[in-house]
Amino acid sequence: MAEQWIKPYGDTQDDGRVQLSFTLPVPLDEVSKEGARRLALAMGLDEPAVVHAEDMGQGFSFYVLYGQSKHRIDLSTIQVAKPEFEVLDKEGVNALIAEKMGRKMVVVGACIETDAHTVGIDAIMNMKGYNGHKGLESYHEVRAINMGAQVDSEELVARAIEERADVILVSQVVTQKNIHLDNLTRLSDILEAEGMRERIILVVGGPRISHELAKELGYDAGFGPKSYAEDVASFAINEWIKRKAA
Amino acid sequence: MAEQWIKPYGDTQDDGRVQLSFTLPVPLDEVSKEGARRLALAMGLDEPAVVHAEDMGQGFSFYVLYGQSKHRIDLSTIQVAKPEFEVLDKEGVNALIAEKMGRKMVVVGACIETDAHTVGIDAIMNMKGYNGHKGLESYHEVRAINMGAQVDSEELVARAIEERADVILVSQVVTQKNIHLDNLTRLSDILEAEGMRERIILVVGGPRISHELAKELGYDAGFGPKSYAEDVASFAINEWIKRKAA
Amino acid sequence: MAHLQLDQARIDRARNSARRIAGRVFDDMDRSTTTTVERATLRLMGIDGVDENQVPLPNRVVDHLQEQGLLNRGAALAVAAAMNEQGWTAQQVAEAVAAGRLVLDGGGDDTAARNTADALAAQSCEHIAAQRAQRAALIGNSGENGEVAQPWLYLIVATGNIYEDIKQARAAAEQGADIVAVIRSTGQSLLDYVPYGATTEGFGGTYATQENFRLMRAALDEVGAKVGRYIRLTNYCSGLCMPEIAAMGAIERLDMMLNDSMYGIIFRDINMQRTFIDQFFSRMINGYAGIIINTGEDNYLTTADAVEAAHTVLASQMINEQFAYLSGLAPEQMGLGHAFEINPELENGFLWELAHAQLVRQVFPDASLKYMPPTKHMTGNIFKGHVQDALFNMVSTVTQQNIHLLGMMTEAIHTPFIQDRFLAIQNARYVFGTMRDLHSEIEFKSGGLIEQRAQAVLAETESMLAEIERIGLPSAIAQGMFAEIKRTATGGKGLDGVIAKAPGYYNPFPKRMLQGGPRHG
Amino acid sequence: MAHLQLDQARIDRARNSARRIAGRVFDDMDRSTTTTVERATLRLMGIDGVDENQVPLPNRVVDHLQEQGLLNRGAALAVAAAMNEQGWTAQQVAEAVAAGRLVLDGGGDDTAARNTADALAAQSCEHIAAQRAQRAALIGNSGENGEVAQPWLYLIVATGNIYEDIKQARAAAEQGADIVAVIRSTGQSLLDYVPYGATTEGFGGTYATQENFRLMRAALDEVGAKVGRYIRLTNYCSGLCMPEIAAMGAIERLDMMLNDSMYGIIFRDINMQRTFIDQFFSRMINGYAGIIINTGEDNYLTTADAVEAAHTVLASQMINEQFAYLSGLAPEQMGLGHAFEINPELENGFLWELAHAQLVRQVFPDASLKYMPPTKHMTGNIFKGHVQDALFNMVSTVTQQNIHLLGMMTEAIHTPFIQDRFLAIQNARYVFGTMRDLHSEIEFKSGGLIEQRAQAVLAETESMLAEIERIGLPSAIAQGMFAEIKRTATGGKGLDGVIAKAPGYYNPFPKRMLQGGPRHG
Ligand code: B12
Ligand code: B12
Ligand SMILES: Cc1ncc(COP(=O)(O)O)c(C=O)c1O
Ligand SMILES: Cc1ncc(COP(=O)(O)O)c(C=O)c1O
Repeated sequence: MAEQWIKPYGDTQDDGRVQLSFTLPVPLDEVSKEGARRLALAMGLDEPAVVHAEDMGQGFSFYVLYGQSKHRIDLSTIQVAKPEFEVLDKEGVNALIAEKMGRKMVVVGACIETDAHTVGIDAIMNMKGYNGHKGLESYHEVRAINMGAQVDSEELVARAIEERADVILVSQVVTQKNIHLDNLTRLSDILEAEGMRERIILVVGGPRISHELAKELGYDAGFGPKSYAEDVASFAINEWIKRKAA
Repeated sequence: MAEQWIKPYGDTQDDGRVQLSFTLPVPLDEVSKEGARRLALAMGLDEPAVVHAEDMGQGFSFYVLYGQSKHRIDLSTIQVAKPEFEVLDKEGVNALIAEKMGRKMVVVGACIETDAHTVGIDAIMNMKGYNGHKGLESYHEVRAINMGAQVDSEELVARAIEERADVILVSQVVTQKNIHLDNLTRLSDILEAEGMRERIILVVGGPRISHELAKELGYDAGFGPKSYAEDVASFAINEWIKRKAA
Repeated sequence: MAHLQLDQARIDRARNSARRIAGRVFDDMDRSTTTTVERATLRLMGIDGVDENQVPLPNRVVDHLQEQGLLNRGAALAVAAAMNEQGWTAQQVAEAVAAGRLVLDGGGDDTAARNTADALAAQSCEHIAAQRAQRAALIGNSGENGEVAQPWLYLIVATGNIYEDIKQARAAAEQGADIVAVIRSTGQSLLDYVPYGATTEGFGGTYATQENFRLMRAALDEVGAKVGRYIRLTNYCSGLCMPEIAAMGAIERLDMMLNDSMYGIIFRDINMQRTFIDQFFSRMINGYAGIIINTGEDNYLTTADAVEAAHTVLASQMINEQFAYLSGLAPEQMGLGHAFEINPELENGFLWELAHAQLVRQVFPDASLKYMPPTKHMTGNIFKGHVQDALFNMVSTVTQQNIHLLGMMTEAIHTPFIQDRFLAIQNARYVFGTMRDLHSEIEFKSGGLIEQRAQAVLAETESMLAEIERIGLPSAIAQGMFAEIKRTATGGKGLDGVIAKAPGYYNPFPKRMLQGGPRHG
Repeated sequence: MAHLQLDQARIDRARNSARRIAGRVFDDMDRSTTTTVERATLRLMGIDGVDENQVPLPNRVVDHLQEQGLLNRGAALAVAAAMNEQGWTAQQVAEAVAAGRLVLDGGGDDTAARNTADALAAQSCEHIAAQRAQRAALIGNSGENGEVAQPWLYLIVATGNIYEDIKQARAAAEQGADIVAVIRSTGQSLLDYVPYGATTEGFGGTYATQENFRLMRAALDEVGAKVGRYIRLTNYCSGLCMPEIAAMGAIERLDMMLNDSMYGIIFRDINMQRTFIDQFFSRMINGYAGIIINTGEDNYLTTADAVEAAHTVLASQMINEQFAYLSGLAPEQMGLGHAFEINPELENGFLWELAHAQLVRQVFPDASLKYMPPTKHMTGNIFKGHVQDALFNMVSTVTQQNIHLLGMMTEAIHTPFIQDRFLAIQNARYVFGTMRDLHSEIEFKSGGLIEQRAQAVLAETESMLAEIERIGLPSAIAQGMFAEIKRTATGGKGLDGVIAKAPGYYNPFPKRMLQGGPRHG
């Protein structure tokens, strides 16, 4: 592919302009201000300007800077990991499940461990859905079981076994101190230990989740913001068909 | 001096958190979003997250990111150039001029070349002053001549000669495309050509002016935001005394 | 002042329904106690500390009593009896039980045990009253008075580490915060014990422990003295240990507590009976300690739509108000919660926010209303978010709210960084200052859209409360009438901690703390 | 609608003073012409292009006539006479003069020359009228009508490079801009000629050239068709070449022009007589071309204090209004300027902004008010700045302004980056949408602080105008009554371009462009 180098844009092609703000854990003075400027230099910003500097009390100070990024990126070299499937609408998904599986697809979902943010998983699973996109409960050919908030991984796996689930959907919203990584790893370890991992389609979603991250964690797919039921359902049936064929 | 390494601070010492925003000159898609993230990586930010990405139309897209700066700065190594003098109040300045010069100090000021932003130079020179700090016109021992906006460098120098000025004050506010650097260089070249440079105390001020920059340009001092008449007057008489002694 | 024409008779009818709804729940629940009520009782009687497995001694004793089948007469009696018998302090009794050196059998002279329990309770109440008096003194000294610029600026810290929290809280106070809330670690609400000691490892918040309370209280007193204001400290009196946290907060002079009669049921799937019993006892402690409670109606709007569900907020506030009266709280201690959560894309959304906030203000003229910032519709666009917060600030000052939780432009991203808080305070101070007297300078058009909206919400509230009165609060919750979440009377966590009281059950605190008995609203 | 009680008699008295002030200046100035008025006349007659030194041919011809002592009879006559004599076009005459091949001597038949000039003027006016009609047609097609959501969003581009400007202007239009203004390069206002061709090297703005106008017009027409709106184009009809820019703008279908009767005098130290003559002629062209002028009172508040000097804004608007009537403008073409420039730290500053904006709205109910964002009190704190802009947006919608110049959070830092503009539009759209009907839903307390403030400003305006009427406008300016800047009648740049008209002076445009003669306000 042809190279496609780009830089940030302020008001002229390749001027590289970026805006930056941060706090330094020192009171404001000329030295700390210069320190802020040097940090920007270290980040590879040319002609960085501290356009605002303010003391915050208790030994902290706040800075706003603008500078010109030296860095540029060749977009043509970027490959974004994406789950490969065609997004069908609800009817399309139902038809495909009926055709290929000949039975309902069983989907068990939950917010696991300490996470209690159910709005995201509800958006995917509950009848009502989100932003006008109906949830999985409204799909004829899906049996959707939403276990809700703060479900222990063990409990989720037990339920998946009990229901003979095809798909597990996990939601993780709290990411502070990377707690979601611990939680997600824990779940996949348990599945592994139960010998379930191969049999299940394992999907995670949440505002800070990307497909790439999900793959790294050993999940089959990851869905970020603005995902809807049809996205995950299309992925799931697609993956089911692929595995069946393999 | 003891080393004093610091990093930006979000909510924990040395977490390095910084906020970043910029535009890329490409439409929004998964690749451009990843491009934005890689730019942050290139700047030395760990775990950069694109927390907002929005298409702006016409082939541009906007990004907000947070990341953790790898870079740190040792504040103890930073020396900030500062004009060395004690800031006196108006009475102190008047007394010192009377004592040491035995005549009024003559100060000619202007916004030079295309720059018409007089509020800054007026703040320093006009009777009324700024933020409760009276201007040079109100100093008994100063003859202050404010030539106003868009004054050609030649005109300013001619006037300085005519008035036998001790000090020239220049204000530069417009900095787009670094036009202030051109203007300031032009003025000092003319002074040089007239053989005036040694005889005059040459001072520049403006919102993007630092003492460091002024020195680089061959000026005697530079004053940034929140400067007042007493700062520049104290510097000027101090410098006058120093030169006299030399 | 800006004022809406509202039908007072309608307000009265709604309030009467709420009174009967709360009264009925109270009567039903008065027959049981809970493990955490008993642990709170023991804490107030002076039992603290953990065993070698970090299990708190109040848990060890209460578990022991449960095993012995004695908890239904109240933990206070059994412990007091052992004290009398052994000549020990309550703490010594607890340590002996934990060490397996002592088995409590409920034996001994009941009257003597009661007296001992009463004496400890009196001592405990004295301490709490002294803390309350000190708060009043500190507020008095700081020169704060009725004329202090309202609304109070309420900020959260949530680093997970109490020492970082302290740093940030101090900075926030210097920057202008009036109230600092330490957010709890994700998941603490479902722990059936209270962690112990200073903690540095929370997720999305810092554990609520008595030591953490103490450390933060001291830090805020110190910075408060420096800035010449009394800085109020807030924590979460919520979850499976609500009464214990109330006890700890009363002892350590917290000033505000998140404390809702239904939040745990709806948002944490805690059993209904457990919650109602716990909230009554915890709220009583808060009332006695002079603590302002903050109710959680704002949360409804994070799952339900803020326009469609506006009346559920008001209905819930009325129920919370009546539960508060039952626990002895004065109106000024009622930080009834609501929020600015309408979709920013909705045309005229700002008008509806004004209508809702003003309605609540007029229905509860003496309450210390707690107004929550936009959260659900905040996005990663921090610039737009900062403007959403500015409009929220504006509604708050125009409708004269009391407790103003500062919105963070990074709401959709992370728990606040120090600069987020700094900028949020600047935002609010700017808006409050530049609009200082706006509230008394503008009027809502009589019969206009704003007034009509407020009247409509009030009417819906009245019918909702009438319906709840008809079916009872548990059924209403079971039907998902709040936050679109359904919970049943026997579902949820913590039902195993609900214990029917036996004849002779004794707890020395209610009669002291409720002095004049439950108030009536 | 929100409404203030104002004394109409006071408004009438102030307006009458302003009428007499403007009339007197007009009568005094009608005796002279200026070099740029004559160059504009030649441009309208079809002369364009530059010589080998990049000097525009209109300048070459006018300089030549000045040398020949012929300019005082008007450039049109001399050129038309030469056309008649040589059988050339105006352009051919100009080229010959520039090449030194032709000396204009003013000889020939005056009546024939007048007829030729009249014919060219008629043709020129036809072209301008056709442009005006096309604007109307394009607006009609776009479906825009009286009900379009006001205020119009006005954005600036200022890259210095017309091609970058076009990129940014297109993006801005897609994002929702209704008006795009191309800021001029720093210093162009003091050039005594208009640069030529497409330019890519400006500082803080892009040169105003006819080619740049044309390029931008075409780009905006194209993107306008795409987004289904007519995008208005604005430039600066200001400085030493005001009339020529008006001519170029009329020819290229600009829609708005910054055009003030005193701005150049005060802020660019341009001679007073020069400015008054130029502004009359340029404004006449704008009037005829259906262009909305924007006056510059907002600038006063960048040097003077916005509270203390509020009445100087209103007084100046009244004078600008009367000058506009004298040049034949309709009220809808009067974009009278004012600004949101009160110090954000001032307690109740927002109330005074509301009072000022509403006062102006009521005094000029039919004008297309131009409301300018905070600039002076913007700082490098972009976050706080974004909130300042939000409150400005709010005052604009509540007081129903017409032309809304978007505030940029980076105002104190740089001319706008593309993202600054994007975020500014988001800010305004959010505020305008969420407060859609707020203007008709709130009322200002009768006799309250806001109303009192408006009344006080009106009273001060009346006395200021009475005083100016007494001493005359030139003396008022000499005393620094506007923006605290003093200018004398014979000081400033460009006085050498003022030429007393000789008997027989002729200009073919006023009688065509002023059709019904000067209007009366
Ligand atoms: C609503 C809310 C709550 C509600 C939750 C109610 C409920 N029943 O869910 C309440 C008030 C209870 C709450 C509490 C807390 N919250 Co909260 N909360 C939010 C808030 C405001 C909105 C989240 C939301 O509902 N978004 C809307 C949904 C639809 O979006 P979504 O989750 O991204 O889902 C979409 C996609 O991500 C995807 N998706 C999500 N999951 C899945 C799963 C699958 C399988 C798929 C395919 C797709 C998918 O599809 C969805 C639709 O497109 C956010 C801030 C914000 N504006 O984002 C904070 C926020 C998430 N909360 C936060 C925190 C810290 C907490 C607390 C821990 C605070 C405390 N200590 O008390 C508590 C405890 C909760 C707990 N134990 O987890 C932080 C998290 C910080 C971080 N990054 O770690 C946030 C960001 C706020 C903040 N800035 O501090 N919260
Ligand atoms: C007021 C103003 C104007 C007024 C100026 C009126 C006047 N008589 O000065 C008007 C409306 C005329 C104007 C016009 C333009 N402006 Co202007 N203007 C501003 C504004 C809003 C405020 C500047 C100001 O007065 N600050 C207050 C003074 C007191 O601060 P100060 O200058 O920094 O001065 C202090 C210190 O710096 C120092 N100091 C300054 N000078 C000196 C000198 C000495 C010797 C010393 C010791 C100290 C000193 O002491 C002062 C007091 O502490 C700024 C935006 C902003 N908020 O900053 C834009 C701004 C400066 N303008 C800008 C531009 C581009 C223009 C125009 C070129 C736009 C155009 N193309 O039309 C025009 C043309 C002007 C020209 N030819 O120069 C840009 C500059 C961008 C850049 N960095 O290059 C800004 C930043 C706005 C923007 N974001 O686009 N402007
Ligand atoms: C009443 C109440 N309790 C508690 C919380 C906090 O949640 P958690 O249950 O995780 O402590 C909230 C949150 O807003 C609340 O409103
Ligand atoms: C009427 C008017 N003309 C012109 C300008 C722009 O300045 P300049 O004179 O540099 O073109 C302004 C600035 O706001 C203005 O208000």
